[in-house]
Amino acid sequence: MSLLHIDLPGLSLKNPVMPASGCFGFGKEFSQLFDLSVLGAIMVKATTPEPRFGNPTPRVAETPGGMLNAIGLQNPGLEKVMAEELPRLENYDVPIIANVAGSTEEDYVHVAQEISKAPNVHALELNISCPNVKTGGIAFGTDPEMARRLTRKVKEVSQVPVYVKLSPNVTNIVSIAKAVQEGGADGLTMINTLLGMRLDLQTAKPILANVTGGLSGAAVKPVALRMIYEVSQQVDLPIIGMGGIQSAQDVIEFFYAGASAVAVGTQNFIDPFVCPAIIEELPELVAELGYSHISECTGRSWKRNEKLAYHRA
Amino acid sequence: MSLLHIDLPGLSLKNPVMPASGCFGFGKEFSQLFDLSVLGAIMVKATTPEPRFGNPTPRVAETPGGMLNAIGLQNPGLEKVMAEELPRLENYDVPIIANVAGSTEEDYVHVAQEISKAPNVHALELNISCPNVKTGGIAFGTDPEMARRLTRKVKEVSQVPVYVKLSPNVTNIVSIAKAVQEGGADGLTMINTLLGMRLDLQTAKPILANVTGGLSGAAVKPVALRMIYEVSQQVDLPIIGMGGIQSAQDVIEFFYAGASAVAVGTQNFIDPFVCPAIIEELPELVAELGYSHISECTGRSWKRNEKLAYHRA
Amino acid sequence: MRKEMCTVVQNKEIAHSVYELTLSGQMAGEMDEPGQFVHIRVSDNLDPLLRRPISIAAINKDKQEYTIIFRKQGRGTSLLAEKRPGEKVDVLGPLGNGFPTGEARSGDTALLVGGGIGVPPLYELAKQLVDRGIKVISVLGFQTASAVFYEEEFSRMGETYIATADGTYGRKGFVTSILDEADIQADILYSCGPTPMLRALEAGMFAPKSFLSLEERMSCGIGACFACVCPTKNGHEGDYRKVCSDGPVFRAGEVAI
Amino acid sequence: MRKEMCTVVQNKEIAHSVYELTLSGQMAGEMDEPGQFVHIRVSDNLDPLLRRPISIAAINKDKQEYTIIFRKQGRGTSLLAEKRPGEKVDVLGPLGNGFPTGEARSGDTALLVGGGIGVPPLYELAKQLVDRGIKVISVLGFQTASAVFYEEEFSRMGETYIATADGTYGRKGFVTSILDEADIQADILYSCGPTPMLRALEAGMFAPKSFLSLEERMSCGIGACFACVCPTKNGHEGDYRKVCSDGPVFRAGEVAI
Ligand SMILES: Cc1cc2nc3c(=O)[nH]c(=O)nc-3n(C[C@H](O)[C@H](O)[C@H](O)COP(=O)(O)OP(=O)(O)OC[C@H]3O[C@@H](n4cnc5c(N)ncnc54)[C@H](O)[C@@H]3O)c2cc1C
Ligand SMILES: Cc1cc2nc3c(=O)[nH]c(=O)nc-3n(C[C@H](O)[C@H](O)[C@H](O)COP(=O)(O)OP(=O)(O)OC[C@H]3O[C@@H](n4cnc5c(N)ncnc54)[C@H](O)[C@@H]3O)c2cc1C
Ligand SMILES: Cc1cc2nc3c(=O)[nH]c(=O)nc-3n(C[C@H](O)[C@H](O)[C@H](O)COP(=O)(O)O)c2cc1C
Ligand SMILES: Cc1cc2nc3c(=O)[nH]c(=O)nc-3n(C[C@H](O)[C@H](O)[C@H](O)COP(=O)(O)O)c2cc1C
Ligand code: FES
Ligand code: FES
Repeated sequence: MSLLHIDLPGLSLKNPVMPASGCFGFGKEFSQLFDLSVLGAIMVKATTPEPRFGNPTPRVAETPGGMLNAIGLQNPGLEKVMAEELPRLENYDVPIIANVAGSTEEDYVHVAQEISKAPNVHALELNISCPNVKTGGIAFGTDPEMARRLTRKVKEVSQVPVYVKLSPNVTNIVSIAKAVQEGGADGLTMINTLLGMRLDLQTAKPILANVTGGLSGAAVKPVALRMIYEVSQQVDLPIIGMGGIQSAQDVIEFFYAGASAVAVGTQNFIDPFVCPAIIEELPELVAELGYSHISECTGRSWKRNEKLAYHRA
Repeated sequence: MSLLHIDLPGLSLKNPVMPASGCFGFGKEFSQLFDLSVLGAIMVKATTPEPRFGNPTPRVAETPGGMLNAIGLQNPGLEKVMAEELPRLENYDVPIIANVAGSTEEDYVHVAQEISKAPNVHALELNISCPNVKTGGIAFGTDPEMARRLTRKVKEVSQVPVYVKLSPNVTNIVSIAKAVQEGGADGLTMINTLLGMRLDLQTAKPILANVTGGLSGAAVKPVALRMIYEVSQQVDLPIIGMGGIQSAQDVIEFFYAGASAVAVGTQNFIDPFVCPAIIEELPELVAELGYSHISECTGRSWKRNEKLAYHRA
Repeated sequence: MRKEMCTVVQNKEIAHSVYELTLSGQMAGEMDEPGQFVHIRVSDNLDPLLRRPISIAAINKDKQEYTIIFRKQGRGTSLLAEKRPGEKVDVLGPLGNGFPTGEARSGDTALLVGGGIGVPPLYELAKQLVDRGIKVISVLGFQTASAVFYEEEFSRMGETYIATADGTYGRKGFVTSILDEADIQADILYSCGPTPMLRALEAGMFAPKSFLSLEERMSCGIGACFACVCPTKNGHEGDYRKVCSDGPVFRAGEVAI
Repeated sequence: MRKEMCTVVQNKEIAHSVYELTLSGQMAGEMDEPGQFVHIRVSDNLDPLLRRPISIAAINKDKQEYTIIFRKQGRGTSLLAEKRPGEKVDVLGPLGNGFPTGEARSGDTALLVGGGIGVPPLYELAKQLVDRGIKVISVLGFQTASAVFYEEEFSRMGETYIATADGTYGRKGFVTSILDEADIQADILYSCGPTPMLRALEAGMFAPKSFLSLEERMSCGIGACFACVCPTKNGHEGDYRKVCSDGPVFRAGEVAI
């Protein structure tokens, strides 16, 4: 078997690299550039019960080494996602991770229940960390009690494993991670964006119409790594890591910190071929570093060496 | 009077630009490069009651658009700072803001009481946000109750106004800011560093001996701006803003967000002349943007326009 | 659409802070409609991070070359201004839907209205229209005399009027000042420029059919990120178009501007 | 110490991935001691952010030039390797305290031990020692034959021994293999190279006086940030030296390595 193959709850991944939610739409545009079947999985755009227009524009702003977005969960709504977007993705040999969002607990539960029935949806990603919507989103991701409760409710109805996407905008990410573990989560995805802002020199006003937005891209990488490092040692759930990944080297760094798979977000906008490029480079890099399988890298920064010695070729 | 002159509690600043604590030592090295009297003020390195060696090396690591540090508050201790470092700075016409740190409440109170007696110390900066020490530091900065209490105790003994330095590693920075306001703070400085991490590709281990470190530099700018924007609208204290400032344009952006003065940290390492350079460029930029005094920029992103119209030339 | 390392053929300042950059690459062969754009990675490092969208100003399929014209503004366009012949530039393109030339018939009069850095895509449009036997009238607005470019090029295609905001060249005022006075009769209007200008033209007073090219901040440029949407005016709540992939050119009245 | 835009005079690969870069600038006039370093900003953007410390390998005060030799490794040194003659480079320097040549007297024998990329500063040291009538013996270690550089240059100054870790050139093994065998008698030892090598030399078995050049991750490079400290061995708890401003050269035994 390939040295990149990874098994996670609900997901048999030919490689551990996937585009992050919101940075790949529903794959349609990127399918014109490369065969989506090369991807480990696809995390599709957040889906809410009803269609959403999202926030007014400008919705993006550049920052040093990163970008802010305040899309506001724009999506065509559950019905259309089920009827059009997901079926189109059935043309590819790639598991879909459906990003579930909403304003209320009921919204999440409803979307989770329905979307988990789609044949190519192999897992859900509960987005309790979107910083760009007035209700729901990040509110669920900053309060352990709400996070636990929501996870439990969604688990009750979902046909597929549930990953919960954590927000970095918290004092203690481990407590949120533990709460969702107690709620029955099958895995974690982290991190969503950091809340940030830019101002226009001429107008003195925020560049984003929504005032604040979510910071992503290379700039956030050290924060993502630190949080994955902390959480992976305290919680017994696999982590799909993300936040600033640009290269195969970055992927290994996330594995060392504690990730079992990774997602690439912002970099898709800069290099639309970044995912296939990383997937192509990884086997050689893994071998060069002396590992016989990429899973040996997971948590290597904190796992005891005896255990690691066993994994080494 | 100069269009850069700013009055803040305890501080009459000829301009609102100063080096940030820990990024300028006690000024000795930089005094070989330029006349320190051009600076608005100097925030000197954290001082603790006893000398501290700090953390093992490596203590710094580079990140995309930023850096991590885990110095661990190394400093020569209160006695030597009072006897040698501060007197040397009396040779310059520049107010000193003394950064006060410690492991316990008593430490902070002791340092504050003594150091505030130094003739050139015009204000204190209570460092309740250092992420790189095992005890004290950030613990005080993430709990509103502890922050309020510590601020009050320090206020009771300090001879000069007290600014409290906030940590960005919190879910709700406004609640901490309000707490220190209740504790009697005269001003805020923000932000300290974001907790982050880097791993070494070859060894799989953290690059920093301390494992995690504080992220600073351009990468954090949008987070700093967002927090200053939030806090300045909710709290009635002047803010000295910092986090990723590299240019005169950045300074204006911080003012728009809500800052009344700024500090430059990491950029001093990249361009040791950055502070004098910004101070030289600011007057022209302020005028070009149509302001007759830099203070008109403070909070301009959120202040009502009628009020602003009054300030405009 | 492809991602290609295009080679700089020429880069020169043609007006104050306005650069004309010619690139060669196979994507020139795929550039069908005037008004499409390319999405350029101006540096191979983090600074700046995002690509920059720039309209295609001229296409030379025989030579596999195309030209863009841009104003040096922030970091991205400043770096672009420094590119020298022989250098490679990472370009994603051609992107979006341009001006529908097929909407004009041979013998028709087309009115082209451009403002500032909105002028460039109208140049390739003018060429293609003239090739197809359509009469072209161009009305171009600039800030000031030193910012004027391509007057001669447009003049070769047909009647051309210039306005400058400060009156240092041509008619003082905006393109609308010229339009209001000149009493131009056109069958179709194509426009690109600042939003206030487009709004003034949107009402359709100058031609029965109007097509407007919009600008919006982008990240992906290909329709995947929802950064660049604008709501439609069809009355369906929540309906939208993406400027990058549905536009940047829209029929007047299709989207709210 | 000054910050100066120095001009690239020459940049060439002198061994596999090892570059010899000559810069011109007034700071050459301030370079007093061999073993000092310069702190280089390799790009004018964010990527990479920090300066890179590189030792001064040769100084030519007459021409106001100096040379550095570095191994292309990560992003910073890769960008440095691409600098072409005429380009400007932002340099802060000279920094730190180098090898005390005054500790050797005319007629003495100095043993210079360098490992890999620690070899460069020893070259200027050798020149200055020879100028002052001191006999120089150089023992240089490299990974492999293709990594060897400056053998001829050192040979011109005196006896020179080369070791390679894989035995593809010179003596197989480390510099210590040569030292153990060759029975060299020296009055003073100067060394720069990897920490294990310095540790092996620290004990002082090869000369009564030893000076070692250290490396540590830096940010400011001038003594202000406390990034690069190392504890002293004088028994005073908490006592330290800064590699950038107290070092990078220390008397053996002064600091813990
Ligand atoms: C479809 C389209 C076609 C365009 N065609 C041209 C053209 O032919 N010639 C030309 O000079 N300009 C054109 N622009 C505008 C051009 O994209 C911006 O001037 C450029 O992105 C500014 O980048 P900067 O780094 O110089 O400025 P900065 O202000 O430093 O850019 C910061 C960020 O804001 C974005 N941004 C800034 N201004 C604009 C803008 N007006 N529109 C969209 N994003 C912006 C940048 O892309 C970047 O992400 C076009 C824009 C769009 C959307
Ligand atoms: C006083 C001193 C003198 C030096 N002299 C030379 C010399 O003459 N020739 C030479 O080839 N190298 C020398 N080095 C090492 C050189 O600084 C590093 O090789 C270089 O910084 C690596 O940068 P990079 O971007 O290529 O690598 P990266 O690994 O991408 O660098 C990442 C970060 O780590 C730091 N770093 C990585 N390796 C080292 C290291 N060994 N020492 C200190 N910081 C490091 C970088 O400065 C940067 O901040 C010296 C180091 C010091 C401290
Ligand atoms: C434009 C944009 C839209 C996003 N939309 C979503 C979303 O709908 N749901 C979600 O969970 N995360 C969303 N994210 C967050 C990303 O999935 C990812 O967690 C984050 O961007 C960090 O990764 P990166 O630095 O690689 O981009 C979005 C990010 C961006 C930049
Ligand atoms: C090397 C280093 C040391 C620092 N030491 C201190 C310190 O002693 N006390 C303190 O309050 N902040 C300290 N800081 C934080 C800075 O003062 C500043 O808040 C932070 O770096 C953000 O600003 P910047 O992005 O401009 O660097 C330190 C930062 C760095 C990079
Ligand atoms: S820029 Fe991404 S959808 Fe238009
Ligand atoms: S690198 Fe800053 S003190 Fe040495």
